[in-house]
Amino acid sequence: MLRFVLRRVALVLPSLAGLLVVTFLLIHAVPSDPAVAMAGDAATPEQIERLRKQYGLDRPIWEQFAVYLGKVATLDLGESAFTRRPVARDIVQRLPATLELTFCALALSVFIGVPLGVMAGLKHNTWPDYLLRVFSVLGIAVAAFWFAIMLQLLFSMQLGWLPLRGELDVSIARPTRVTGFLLLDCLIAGRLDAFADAARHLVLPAVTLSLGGLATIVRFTRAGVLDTLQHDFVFYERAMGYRRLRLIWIYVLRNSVTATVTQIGLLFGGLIAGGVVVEAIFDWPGIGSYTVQAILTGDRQVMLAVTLLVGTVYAGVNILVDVVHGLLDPRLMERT
Amino acid sequence: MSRHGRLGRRELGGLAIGAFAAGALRSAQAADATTFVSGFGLPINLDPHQIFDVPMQAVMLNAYDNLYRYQGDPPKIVPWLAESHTVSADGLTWEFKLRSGVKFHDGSPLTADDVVYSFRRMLALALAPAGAFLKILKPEGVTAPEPLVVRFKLETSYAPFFAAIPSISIVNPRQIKANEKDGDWAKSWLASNGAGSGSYRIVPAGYRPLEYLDMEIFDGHFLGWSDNPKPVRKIACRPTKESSTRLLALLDGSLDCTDTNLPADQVAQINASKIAYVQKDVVMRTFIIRMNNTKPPFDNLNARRCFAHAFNYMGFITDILGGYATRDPYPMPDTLWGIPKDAKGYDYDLAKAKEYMAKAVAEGAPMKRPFELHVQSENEQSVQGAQLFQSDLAQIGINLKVVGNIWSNLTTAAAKPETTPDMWVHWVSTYFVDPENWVGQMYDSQFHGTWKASAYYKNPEVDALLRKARALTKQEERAPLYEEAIRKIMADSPDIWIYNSMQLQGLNKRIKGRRFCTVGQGAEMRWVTLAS
Amino acid sequence: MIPILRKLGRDLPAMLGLGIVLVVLVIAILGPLLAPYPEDAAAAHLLRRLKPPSAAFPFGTDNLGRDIFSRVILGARGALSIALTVVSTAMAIGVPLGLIAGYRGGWLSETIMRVTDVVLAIPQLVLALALAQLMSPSIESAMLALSLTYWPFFTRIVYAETRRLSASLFVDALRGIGASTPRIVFLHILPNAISPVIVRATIGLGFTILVAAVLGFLGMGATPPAPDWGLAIAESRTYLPRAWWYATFPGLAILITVMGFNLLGDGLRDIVDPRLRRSR
Amino acid sequence: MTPEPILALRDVSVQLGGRKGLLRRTVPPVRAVSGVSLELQEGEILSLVGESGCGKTTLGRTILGLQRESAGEILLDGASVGGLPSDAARRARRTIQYVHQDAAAALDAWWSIGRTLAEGLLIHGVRDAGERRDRVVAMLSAVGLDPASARRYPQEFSGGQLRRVALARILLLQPRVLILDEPTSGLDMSVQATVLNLLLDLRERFSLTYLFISHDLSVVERLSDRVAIMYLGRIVEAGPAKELFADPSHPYTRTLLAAAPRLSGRRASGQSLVRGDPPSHATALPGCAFFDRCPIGEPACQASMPPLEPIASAHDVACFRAAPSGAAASVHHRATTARSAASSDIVSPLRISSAKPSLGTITVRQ
Amino acid sequence: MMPVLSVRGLKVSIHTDDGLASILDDVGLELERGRILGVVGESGCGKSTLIRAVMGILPKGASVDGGEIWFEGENLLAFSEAELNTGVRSSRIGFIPQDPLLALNPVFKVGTQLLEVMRWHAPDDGSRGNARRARHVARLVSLLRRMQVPDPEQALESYPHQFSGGQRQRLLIAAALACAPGLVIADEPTTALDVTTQHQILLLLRELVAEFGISLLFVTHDFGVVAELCDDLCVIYAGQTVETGTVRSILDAPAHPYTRALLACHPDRATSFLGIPGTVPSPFARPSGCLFAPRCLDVRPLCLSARPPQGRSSSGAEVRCVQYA
Repeated sequence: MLRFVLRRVALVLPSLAGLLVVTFLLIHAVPSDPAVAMAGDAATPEQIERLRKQYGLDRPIWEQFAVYLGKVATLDLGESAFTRRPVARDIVQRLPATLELTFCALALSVFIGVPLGVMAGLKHNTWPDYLLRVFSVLGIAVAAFWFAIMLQLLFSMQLGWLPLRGELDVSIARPTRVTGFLLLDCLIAGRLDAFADAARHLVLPAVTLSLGGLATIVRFTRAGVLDTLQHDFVFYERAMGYRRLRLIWIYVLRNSVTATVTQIGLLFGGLIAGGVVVEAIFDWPGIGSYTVQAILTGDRQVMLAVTLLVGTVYAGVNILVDVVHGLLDPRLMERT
Repeated sequence: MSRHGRLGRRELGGLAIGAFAAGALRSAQAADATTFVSGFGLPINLDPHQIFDVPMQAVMLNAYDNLYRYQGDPPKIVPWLAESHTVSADGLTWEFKLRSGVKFHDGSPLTADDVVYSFRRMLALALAPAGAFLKILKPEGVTAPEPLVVRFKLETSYAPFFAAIPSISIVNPRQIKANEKDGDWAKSWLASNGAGSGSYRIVPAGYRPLEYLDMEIFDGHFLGWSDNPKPVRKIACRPTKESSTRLLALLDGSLDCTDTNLPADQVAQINASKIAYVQKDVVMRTFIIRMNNTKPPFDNLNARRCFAHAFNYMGFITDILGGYATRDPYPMPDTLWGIPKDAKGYDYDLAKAKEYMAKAVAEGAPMKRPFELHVQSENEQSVQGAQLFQSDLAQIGINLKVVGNIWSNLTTAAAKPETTPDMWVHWVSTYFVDPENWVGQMYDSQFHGTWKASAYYKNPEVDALLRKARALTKQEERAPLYEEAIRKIMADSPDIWIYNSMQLQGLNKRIKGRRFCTVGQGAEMRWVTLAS
Repeated sequence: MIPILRKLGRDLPAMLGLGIVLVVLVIAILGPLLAPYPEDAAAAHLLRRLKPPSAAFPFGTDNLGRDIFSRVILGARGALSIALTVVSTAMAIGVPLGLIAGYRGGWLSETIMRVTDVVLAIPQLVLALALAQLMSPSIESAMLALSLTYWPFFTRIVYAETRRLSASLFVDALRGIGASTPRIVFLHILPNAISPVIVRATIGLGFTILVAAVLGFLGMGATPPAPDWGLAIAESRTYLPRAWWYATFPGLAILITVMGFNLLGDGLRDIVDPRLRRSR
Repeated sequence: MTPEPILALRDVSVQLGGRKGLLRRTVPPVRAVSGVSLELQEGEILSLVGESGCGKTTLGRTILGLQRESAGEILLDGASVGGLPSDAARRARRTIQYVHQDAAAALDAWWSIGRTLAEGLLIHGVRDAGERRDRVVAMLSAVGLDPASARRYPQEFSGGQLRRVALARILLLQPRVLILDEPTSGLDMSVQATVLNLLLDLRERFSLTYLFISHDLSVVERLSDRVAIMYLGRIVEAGPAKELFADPSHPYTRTLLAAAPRLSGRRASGQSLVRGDPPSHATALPGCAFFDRCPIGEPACQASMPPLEPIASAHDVACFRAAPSGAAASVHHRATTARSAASSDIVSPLRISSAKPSLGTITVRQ
Repeated sequence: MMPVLSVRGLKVSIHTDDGLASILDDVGLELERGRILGVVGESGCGKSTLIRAVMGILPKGASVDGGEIWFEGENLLAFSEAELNTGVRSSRIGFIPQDPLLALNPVFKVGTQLLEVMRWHAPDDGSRGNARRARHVARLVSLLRRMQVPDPEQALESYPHQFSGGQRQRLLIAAALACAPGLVIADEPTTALDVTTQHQILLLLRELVAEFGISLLFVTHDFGVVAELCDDLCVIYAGQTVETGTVRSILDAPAHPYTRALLACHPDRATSFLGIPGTVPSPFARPSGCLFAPRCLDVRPLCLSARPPQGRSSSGAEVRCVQYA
């Protein structure tokens, strides 16, 4: 097991290095001059030139890359040219919010999607299957921003059940930061009022974000169940008189979710990057708006750091997916 | 969803279950009478010596103080930390007499040394706010001859110096020095902290860049609070990122004010609500379509005039902006001094445009080539204006392509005439209230290379007039020079000047005592009271 | 081919999807003929801004007084051409790489698959936005960005299929009778591997339309006055919720089209999925 | 003096798999085939018999050239064709062809049968499309299929028909040696019979030499001229079919014969001659690989690998305990008994090994 | 004595995309207590449908159109799915599947799977909870030991893929016997095995029938296996029983032309490899007369017009052929 994980980590490192090179080149090919943006609206050409020197922007790109690599090696992601804060600190501050949202959205997709997928698989090519498929595809097809606004109108404006935006009401004091995950911090601080409020703030964005994943999970679980049902062992287990519910939800399901788990891994990467729209609409203080801001201002350090971060999370989640695969199916672990 | 734009919750009031659920679940959204939830955008960081833009004003005016400050509408420059000032006859030596008894947030007194330190820090960082000072002021030119007197020795006479004085915030050197690293003037630290003396103090734990910022009242502010017995005690800045969310939050009561870029189309909706209304204020912020005068056919006067006549000014202002802007045919706000009121601007007249086009073509101008008009794609208004222009130009046979772009790319591109687009759209806001902010920096060829001068207009006569006006200190002497320069500029039609903005801001009706000034756009909170 | 169509015929959602796709295709091809106001692709009519749906304007008008119905119809062509361009470009890059990596093995395969991993790890949005900046935001840069981020999916599929197929008996038999590598790869493995590719491509068409809309929403996709669905929704945000029709109809157009491609892809997948082939 | 064999293998070994790595479990390569020598005379049917995993298919693929041998020599018509990478090996050995066990899986489901058959001709240089068509039609008739079936696709054929298609495809290439890998496995008895019949018929008509890989002893017995028994990558006994079935010398051969179900056979009862599971390379021990299942094994068998040596003319056995034909009457007797009737009288391996007869034979062999 | 299992005139058809297929047309067999009945037929003759019908697990779209299945005096066709699942499967009818590799759930431990069966179907002895489970484990261990599975305790903790084919089949036999059923149905349990392993399994089954007092329904396509193992024999062709009797009598003197033709194809008997001409009739269009008539070497005009009656051969086997009417 340990060997398995170590091997995967070792395989990931060159990929991340490659990712860094690609992103570095890409970002540096962008014509936007960070010095111009950094100097601000009222700056003079002399001021801009000075900044360019100060930040080594006038130096050859490989020199800039070498300097950057040296820093990354010591986990120093540099300082944002704009916020003047260490990028690592900004990310540490914001990532938990995004992760919290992503986890909740994924959990929603999984807890709803897997049972629906199983049901669709069992009812293959009947009306319930058709309806489930159409509805799950609706989830993918509906534009998230449109759906988000509809949710806001219904649940915040008309019914007034859920807050419109943000992660905590202004009237509620933030709990002391321990983990950075607001819900956890509320619990650690024993602040149930804040926890309830934070949870309510989480509902609409999480529901919106879960939509796209839901369809994918339904789709792959359904295919997995259909596949598993073809296997001889299902007939055998029926012939041996397994209880139907246990047969489906334990014995069939565990064989069926391998592809779903892979998809969850892929979704996770996509959700982190794709949460931008949802974060914008719900004013969620996560990594998404930070990224967009960085791109709009040409904040290279932040763009690099975010790419590296998303790449790392993506790779990490994929390792996790492999581990889960191994736990689900003992045969896989032995092949390593 | 209500089709009438009125999101009256009462429409659903009949639904007992809904009402019950709403009652049961709705949190204490009923806004607290001493907390103001602000929708002003946040600056990219909190250091007033690094950032100088509109969102920074909302932080600066509340958390810091300046020697002088713009107040009122139209704006007047009034004493603030300084009681008064004197200027030498040659316009080179300025002395400011400070108030006594001013305290920083940490309780230490504010003295002339602190002012000197603040100016020197600003000059050393040499970032945006320093733009107006770098050429005329050396660090050693700022001194404190007496504990409450600050003296500036300028290198050259520069009239806008005084107009720019309110843009510099006075910071607390003791706090700064305590957080300095490697002689960085604590610019990392101040980027997410406050070190001022303003009416409100920044709560560092309540700050996440670009997301939220909490400020709490500073009871020891030098002006005292006798003029506002029931002030806002906490300013919670919660900027919105989406225009629809902004609108909903305002109508929902969870936002007390929006930022000042409310689209005209949302005005009716807000005004129809019970809880909020739209405040209209005339500001000095001109909307311009730039032309790159170095690129043919824009090097041709008739071509430029053709374009100037092809924009449907009133259609844009009346129909698209709902009338919430005033036609401004001049290259700067028509409310500012120095405007030649007799000069006639360009009007929408496709026939004339065609005439000029024919002339330009006769002179060999390549009018048939496709043109690019760059807009900031995230800005709805500029996109709409561009599309309107596109539609009209198509009628006279000009092929215009609207290209979405972003600010940082555009300003980078504008640094060289070759990379500057054919045309692009932007506003010029009030950085300081002086013609220098507009025509001075836009049409004096010495500024070529900055985005403000991106028309690359060059007229030696105009250059001479503008330079002369810059060096004089008296407004009466300067005004005729600017009027003369503007007449010449307008005759050359280097750009298409469209309107001076009317600022639209959605406000909760509980807000009382708001004082508006074009500088800061009404973000200064110290007189605001929240009615219950 | 015939049995595939017959099986598809019994799958109602897939038929619904096929129907939608065909209708959208027809609309895309005949667009200007079907739209009541074809000139509204670019015109501006300030006097009829933001009119609600009526007989004259079934979907209402937008912020420049243009007929939304016409623009929705005219937008189909753009949406489809983006989707087709992106997916075919991604296929053109991804499929050959997958074939090479899957059939050859060794360092070349390793390199290709590692590069694929790297590209998969680049946040799509970051790449799209960076390219949008690099080339100025336009439909072309959006398409390039999407193509560049989408090809690894094809590489992975083709790689897995090729690995599976090159270990299969029929390829072994071909080697046995002395077939050359290009013959095996292009005449035998490629057709056999193409089914999942087509499925992925079909779903990808829908996906691309959606992502292009998101890019439009972020101002990085189509540029005005293109009658682009995503752009229309982005423009409409300012007018929500009052001008509900402004976002709703382009939104429905996206929804239905994406749904059509997805349903069709799902149906095709059911039929060609080798894991499901055993059924019946 | 026997004529020059059409195909000869000399001490051929094949290694499969194996990998190393810092973070990967190191897996040593598996010797799927070790030191196999075989000769195939023109026109004969040589059967290769063994249980799953014994290396018979690997050996077939190695002869064909799809798998590279790690040691040894392969001679085709007396000329060495070994040591080549697979493409070159296939060119050198194009007169050897291989018919897969699973005929359906060996055909590209996307290609019609006619195209698939013609493809082989195209690869082998028949440029004229008309000629290809004619030869395909002729060959389809030759294997007993309707020439119209050229337009049909593999999934439209039954298992028996697919075997015919597979044969037609290979025969079009005018091979001289056919390696038939379990050509009747998975077929019903009635179909199996017709396929075997066809194979014999085609051998006559096309002057073919067969290497017949199978585990079905009843088929092998009826079809083969010579038989080689494989166990864990080695040939443990080889000889003329009649002699080998009548007089099996290796204990494994006897085990196989005893285990095969027979129509005539009364059911076995009580203890079996057959012990243990078929072996895998992972559990291989030094010495005789069959030792752990051998009814007559003795400690010396564990010390070294018994070599394959003749016990009669053209009959080789790799066993220390197998006496030359006639010299070990008791063993011979038991074997025949085992074959023909219940094996109750040889079921006690303990008794046999405790008797420890003929240590002398071992010395002789050394 | 009443037979343990008695199938009479069983008809099963299935709705497919291509129409209605008649899988079982008229199948009848009787399995006496303590005996082994071999059911022999070529692929597609309906062997597995017969098993599925007895177990009550027909594939989607299939239905029993006629006939009876009597098991220990009860008509199984009258049982609901729930009754079959709780009261018959495993507890009264054990099942040994064809391919031991595919029949075990690959991702669960063997012990988990076997205990799952016992949890619901093992005879109730009053113990509950952990005690019951421990008793089940103990029974499994002793069963596995009997099946000659080395280290039974460890085996329960292992996954299916960690066993060889023969060992897996032993596990499945143990599972079939775990809940002490009276009838065990084996579906070609040795087809996927090597010949030496097959031999061992056949011996084992033979012993178990006597030892556990079970009756065994053994489905196969291999006459050799039948000859080695079974007492009685039932030959099926195209969904019909064509000949039933004792193994000895049928092998010594096959009566039905199909049985004769089939045996003539067996290498042990074949004089030449001729096979049986023609193919099995399609289940969508069965001929009106004798189903074997189109392939029969001894066909008479009567055979083509009407279904042949049941007759009895000289050796005592029941034969569906006009020759014996």
